[in-house]
Amino acid sequence: MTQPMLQVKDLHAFYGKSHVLRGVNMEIMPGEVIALLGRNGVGRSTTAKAIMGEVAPKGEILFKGQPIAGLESHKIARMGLGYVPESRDIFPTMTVRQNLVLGVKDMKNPGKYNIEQMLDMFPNLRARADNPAGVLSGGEKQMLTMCRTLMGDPELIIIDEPTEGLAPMIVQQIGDTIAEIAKTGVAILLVEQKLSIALRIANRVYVMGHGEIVYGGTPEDFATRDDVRKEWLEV
Amino acid sequence: MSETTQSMQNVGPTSGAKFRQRTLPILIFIAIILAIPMTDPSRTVYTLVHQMAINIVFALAYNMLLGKGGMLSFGHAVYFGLGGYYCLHVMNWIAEGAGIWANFPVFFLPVLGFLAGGLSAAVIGSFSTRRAGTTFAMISLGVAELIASGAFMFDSLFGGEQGISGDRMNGPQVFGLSMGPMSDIYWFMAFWTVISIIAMYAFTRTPLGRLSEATRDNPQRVQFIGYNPTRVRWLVFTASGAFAGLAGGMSAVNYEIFTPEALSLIPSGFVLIMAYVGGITYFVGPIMGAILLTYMSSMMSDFTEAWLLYLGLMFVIIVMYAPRGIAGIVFGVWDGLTGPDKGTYIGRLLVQIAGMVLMLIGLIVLVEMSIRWSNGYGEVFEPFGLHLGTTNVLTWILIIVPIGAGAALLRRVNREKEEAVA
Amino acid sequence: DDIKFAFIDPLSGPMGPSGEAGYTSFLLAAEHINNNGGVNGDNIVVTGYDNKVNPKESLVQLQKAIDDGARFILQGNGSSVAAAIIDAVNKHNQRNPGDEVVFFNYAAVTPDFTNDGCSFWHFRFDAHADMKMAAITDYIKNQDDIKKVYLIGQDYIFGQAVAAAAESQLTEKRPDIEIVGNELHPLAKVKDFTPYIQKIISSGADAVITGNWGADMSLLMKAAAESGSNIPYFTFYGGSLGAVSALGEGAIDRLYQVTEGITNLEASDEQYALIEEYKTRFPEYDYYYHRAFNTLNAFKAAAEKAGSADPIPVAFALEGLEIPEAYGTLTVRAEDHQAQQNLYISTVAKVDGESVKYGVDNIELGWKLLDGGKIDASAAEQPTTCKMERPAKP
Amino acid sequence: MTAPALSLKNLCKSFGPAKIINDVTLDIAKGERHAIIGPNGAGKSTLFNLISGLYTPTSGTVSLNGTLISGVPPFEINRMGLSRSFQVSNIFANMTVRENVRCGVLHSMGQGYAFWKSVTASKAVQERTYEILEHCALVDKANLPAALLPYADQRALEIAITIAGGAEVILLDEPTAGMSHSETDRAVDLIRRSTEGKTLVIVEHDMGVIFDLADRISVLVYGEIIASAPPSQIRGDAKVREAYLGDEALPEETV
Amino acid sequence: METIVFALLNGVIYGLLLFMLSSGLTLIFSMMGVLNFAHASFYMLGAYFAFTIMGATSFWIALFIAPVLVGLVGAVVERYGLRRVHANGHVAELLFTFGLAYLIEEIVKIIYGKTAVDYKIPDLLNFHAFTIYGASFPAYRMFMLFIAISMLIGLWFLLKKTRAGLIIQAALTHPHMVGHLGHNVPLIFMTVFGIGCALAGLAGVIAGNIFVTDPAMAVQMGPIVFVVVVVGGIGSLEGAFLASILIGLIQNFAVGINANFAEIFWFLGLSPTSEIGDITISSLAPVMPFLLLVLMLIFRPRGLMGEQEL
Ligand SMILES: Nc1ncnc2c1ncn2[C@@H]1O[C@H](COP(=O)(O)OP(=O)(O)OP(=O)(O)O)[C@@H](O)[C@H]1O
Ligand SMILES: Nc1ncnc2c1ncn2[C@@H]1O[C@H](COP(=O)(O)OP(=O)(O)OP(=O)(O)O)[C@@H](O)[C@H]1O
Ligand SMILES: CC(C)C[C@H](N)C(=O)O
Ligand SMILES: [Mg+2]
Ligand SMILES: [Mg+2]
Repeated sequence: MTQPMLQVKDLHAFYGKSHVLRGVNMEIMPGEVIALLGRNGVGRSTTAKAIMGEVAPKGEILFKGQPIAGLESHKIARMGLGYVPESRDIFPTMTVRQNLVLGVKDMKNPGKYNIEQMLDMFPNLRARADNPAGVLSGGEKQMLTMCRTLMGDPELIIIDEPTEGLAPMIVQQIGDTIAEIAKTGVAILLVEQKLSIALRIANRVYVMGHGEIVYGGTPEDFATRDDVRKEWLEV
Repeated sequence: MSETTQSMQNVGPTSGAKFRQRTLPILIFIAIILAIPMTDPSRTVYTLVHQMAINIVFALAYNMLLGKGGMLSFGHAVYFGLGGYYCLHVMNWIAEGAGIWANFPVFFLPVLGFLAGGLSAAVIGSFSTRRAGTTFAMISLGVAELIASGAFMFDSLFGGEQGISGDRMNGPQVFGLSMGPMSDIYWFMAFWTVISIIAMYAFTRTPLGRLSEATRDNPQRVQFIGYNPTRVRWLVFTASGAFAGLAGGMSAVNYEIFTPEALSLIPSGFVLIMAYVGGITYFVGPIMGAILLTYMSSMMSDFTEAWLLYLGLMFVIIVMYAPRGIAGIVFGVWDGLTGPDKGTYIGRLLVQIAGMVLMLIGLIVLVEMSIRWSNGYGEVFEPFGLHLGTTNVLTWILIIVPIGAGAALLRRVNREKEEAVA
Repeated sequence: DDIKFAFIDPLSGPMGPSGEAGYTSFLLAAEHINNNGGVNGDNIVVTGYDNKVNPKESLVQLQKAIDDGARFILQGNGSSVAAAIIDAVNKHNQRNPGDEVVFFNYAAVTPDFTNDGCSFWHFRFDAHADMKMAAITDYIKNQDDIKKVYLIGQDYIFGQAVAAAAESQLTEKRPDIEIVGNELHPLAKVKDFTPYIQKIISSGADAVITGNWGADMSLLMKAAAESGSNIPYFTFYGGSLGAVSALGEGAIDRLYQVTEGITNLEASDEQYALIEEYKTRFPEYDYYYHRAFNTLNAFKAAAEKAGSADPIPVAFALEGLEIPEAYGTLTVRAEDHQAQQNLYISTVAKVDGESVKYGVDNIELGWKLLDGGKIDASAAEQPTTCKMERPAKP
Repeated sequence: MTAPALSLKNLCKSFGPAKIINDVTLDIAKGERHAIIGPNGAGKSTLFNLISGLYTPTSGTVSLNGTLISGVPPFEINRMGLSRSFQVSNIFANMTVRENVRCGVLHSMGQGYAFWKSVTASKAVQERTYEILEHCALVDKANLPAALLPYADQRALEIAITIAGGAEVILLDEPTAGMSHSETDRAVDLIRRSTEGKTLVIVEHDMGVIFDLADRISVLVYGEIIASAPPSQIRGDAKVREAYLGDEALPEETV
Repeated sequence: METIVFALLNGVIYGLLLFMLSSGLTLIFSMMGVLNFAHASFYMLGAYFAFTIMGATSFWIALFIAPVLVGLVGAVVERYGLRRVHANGHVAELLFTFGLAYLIEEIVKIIYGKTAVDYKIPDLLNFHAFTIYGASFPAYRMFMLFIAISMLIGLWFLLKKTRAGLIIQAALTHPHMVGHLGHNVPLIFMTVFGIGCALAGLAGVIAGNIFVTDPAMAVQMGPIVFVVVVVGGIGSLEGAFLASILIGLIQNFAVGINANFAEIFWFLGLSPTSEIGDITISSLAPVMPFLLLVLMLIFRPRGLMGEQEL
């Protein structure tokens, strides 16, 4: 049996006094696309942040078998974990190109992507390649963040709400892109609200409620589980 | 209508809270002011209290700018100085009996300081407040250096190295005060301090005062509620300069001299430290800062040569660990003591205090020993009859052990706190 | 009871060494008096107050000193400060009858303080600028190869007074001399005098007259040494710490000063012992402030004459007082409270153990009296315009 | 005929060589609820910045109720009765919710830059503040510092500040972005109530909101308006579909 | 003519010294956004360290060791001080360094005394390089020129050739994000701050002996360094260079000119005995840099060569 890419065991996390994650368990195999669903505020973003070391985690997190809980973010990133945060966090004063350059961890061994490929993938970005990223529109920023993370050649990418605030057309395009990336063998943990994309591209679905994973299964199975949907996803 | 008012009041702070937060401190303050002369204070006490009064007004004026307006100035002494200089010139005109000035009572000079400070701030502010943030800070620094070094060129205005001096015992008397003896000056100081505190407090409650906070937080948005942020900054700057000038006028009457150094970076830096150490997010913060620092600067300098070092250390520690200043600490402790979890809080507080005291002891021994050693002439630090020289093992034990123990204690409390939260 | 003296002068910053040198001199002088039975049996205590050469700060310190019980103020570094102290002391004494203080000025030499600006509460134990300038110009008068003189000084009343005195006295005594430069620079702020020295060189001056003191003197000399020129400098304060060592051997016969005494004058063994004691106690400084000793000795004499160490009796007793000192006799002129004493013009020479016994700045160079460099007190005396107001005699 | 509330004529805006807004001409009648939709980067926010005075147009004009306002500083435009919200919350973070709203109220209540009277002295200001708070369901959070509000409430506060001054023309930039479904519904309701009888211009990507609220929709693509019509027409417009909605579109698809 | 040559020489040398000082600050400011108020204090530390090391060994050893030590002090300050206040924004950082400047000055006073120490030019360089118009020119000043120019070249390479600059700039606003991209932000910050301080330290080693090494040297230099950085333009090394030279020249030319206002503005009928007419150009020298600063901030806030406004 192959080793899981990422294993999360009994993960807890806190914001001040509030106990947000209450024992999250999940597993991602190499090359898998996992959708993490749930209502607003159940702790999906927090899960991502805890894995990436931005929120102090309590519990066990193994990446390729090695414990990463509590490590500094840059060490986690260097092990091959990419992260596209909800807030996008492009570097506004730098040009699109410079943003992309910063995605590369080590100039001596660049990853399998280069800037030109990225710009080919998104013509919008090419048109703005030498503009400061701060003036990009919301959708352009989202594309840029994903490309920037890819430049670091990660083995697993955690993408938090990539389609928020995007025009319907772009939403589809982003969905396709993610599927495309997944085909190159990169595992993806997709935190989403829009079921349609999530179900279209995911191999497996987790549903989160009150800081715990309340369901895990294939999209096909999930499609049959109206109970889960009613209880944990709909208002 | 009455219903709305009713609910409106529910929304605002309760009248009890209002009384505690606003009226009570002022009443206590006035009571203290009235009580001081009854203790038949010595010259030293008067000297100290007068300096405090000046600094309180100056620090509050400064905080109108930094705390409420978000403008960090490295040159606010300029307005203090210009106000003071103007008052001194008028003081001399009064002495000469020149024209209309002959009948101007010295007691009211701070009004003129207010006008001069405000006017100069209005002029300089007209370009410096066009920008906020770091640019403003840099302009303030440049302007201060420019004016302070330029002042040496105009001897008739600034008096050169020697400054301008005057004599306050001229002109008509008011309230039966000859303005000669210290005790007369006390009432002068008390009067202007109280007036200024009330006026500056009232200012925070005016529309402009509120807009100043809004502009500090978000100048862009202010534009979209119909105000010009530059105009707001300029008005606040002018008001702040005016009160600084008033403080300058108080100083002019107290010392009867002003030199160009009064305009320079050093007093500007000192007022910044006073306000910040006191706590810029509270109205009373700068008052606390002014009292504490004035006390330190005149009293601690008698005990130790290194008082500036202690001052610097205190400032840095406050910037690092208590950005809300002394007032923040005081109110924090108050909240803790009146909060729900009193027991643990007090316990932790005591450990914290013990830790800090220990570290302080080690530090003091280190600093004082070093000073004695570097001063030469065979001086040695001798607290409580101990003989602490550089070669004495006891010295080093007294330095290392308390610092280590204190640090360990503090670290433990911090860890406990974190765990309690988790 | 202790008799409290407050020493208010710079004890830090660029002028710190000047203040420290004065402070240590007063400490030693007080110690000597106390060891010899004190003043009417009481001890003198001198406490230092750092004023950073700032008049406003001086008044704060003065206030503090008075609060601490000091009734005698010692100050000298900076006429700007002295002026403020005289003014403040006058006001204090007027407002607090029965609580008077007296100011002993040991170095601030702007002539005005004992002329139009004179005060009953102020006594000066150093020769003032007109007196010292008279000594310098009398010497220059006879140096025929000096045709062009450059004046450089600090921009405040003292520096201005020096420049004015030089100008008027030179035109009177040597109308043929051209003043090729009259420069005033900020007090205690210049760090590199190179541009000023280059200006002096390009002016073609044959001599420079300066009243600079403290760091302004030693840095001026440092730049002068670097420039490689050998224009002579006629100074009030060539004895400032570090000035001689900055010039090194270049100072020989090139740096001149006017003082009320130098260590290499013929003197009693007691005086030699004092000079050596000072040096061992305070190795960083040299015995320079002879007038500090004169000041306290005069005080002691006056207090004993009056039979009291209270300010007013002491002040009256000082008027007209005459005491012997190591290099002559010192008289406190009653009219204006200006001490009259011998003045000496000296230049730098190698220490030879005989006529040049003591070096300065811990190097082998010391001050040597010029031939005919002694000016008797009577010759040094200048008229005064003082109209003194005196309180009622007790 | 009265002048339209807002009238854009041949409006253009370039940043350097990039032409972001290209010859936009649009009239919005008084009382109309007008939505602007378009792909990301089309220039919707830029258009708002041009109207509200944050940017000056490269060429072309903007008029408010018939008065020319291009080139007028934002605070003047605001005083003339136009108010806007921001795509990212733009509130006074260190002040309480009540203070936030009160600041928004002040100018319209004639308080100006006064420093001689207390803010609390004016009953009218107090009442108006309270009304707005109540209107936006923020009364029970009135004394919280704005920075501590939950996201949805911050957005509500953003709207509260925008409407506080009583402006007749209101511009909202993605007011419901990032909100959950139920929050969105509440926000829509709030917007509808607050803009009763006023002119509203709104930018949104949530088609549910748009079709719910708008009387008329303009579609902005690459700085040009390709269609401007009532919702029913837009829905069927092939060009719009191609450029913006895509084939999935409409109506709700979020969870 | 002499005046011009002298002013030119002195101006360039003084300007280069200013540049040495301000290059470190520019580096720190542009990369970390920290307006290091204590920068001149590190300059002072450089001079004092060199004084001590020179006393124990030689100037040449001090020339290398002292800047390294200052750099280490800087790194420690960053690690245990600045890093803590970083989260509270730029004003907090500015205040921290402001307090630090106080602290360093007081510590120096305790250790080295309140008055100047005798930090001397090394004997090897204590000779006259050449003589013009009767004034000799010390070799040490030539040496200073040489060090400053080599530093300029070194720095230029460092900045243009590294990606570190970008990473740091990005980390300013989004430290977490940069961490997620795999860059060790804290380490880079510490290094940059250390290098910036070391540069100031080097300037101190070089300049402490031709000027004065005393506890006031930081306060005196501090404001001028700010002027250079702001006038040059934030983050622009070239700008800092230009501004340094400009200020050096302006100040030295001013000192060299004897004319007073009455002579210059005679057409306005200014009398040389009036207060304004009496002001000489040379007395304007200390005011010039600040005048330049204020005018620059008002009329061209991005400075001579800066890309963005302050
Ligand atoms: N910095 C913070 N401080 C305090 N509480 C926080 C913080 N960030 C998030 N929370 C709270 O933690 C809970 C989980 O937040 P999280 O961001 O993980 O939710 P989410 O499932 O990603 O939802 P969303 O759809 O809003 O992104 C929420 O209740 C949120 O209010
Ligand atoms: N100040 C500026 N300088 C240069 N280009 C800019 C500037 N502001 C915006 N742009 C560019 O203008 C275009 C339109 O931006 P705008 O923010 O108006 O888009 P939008 O329609 O609001 O998109 P979204 O729906 O994603 O918010 C973008 O491509 C952006 O990069
Ligand atoms: C200490 C002295 C050199 C002071 C100087 N003579 C002055 O009058 O200012
Ligand atoms: Mg989330
Ligand atoms: Mg937008």
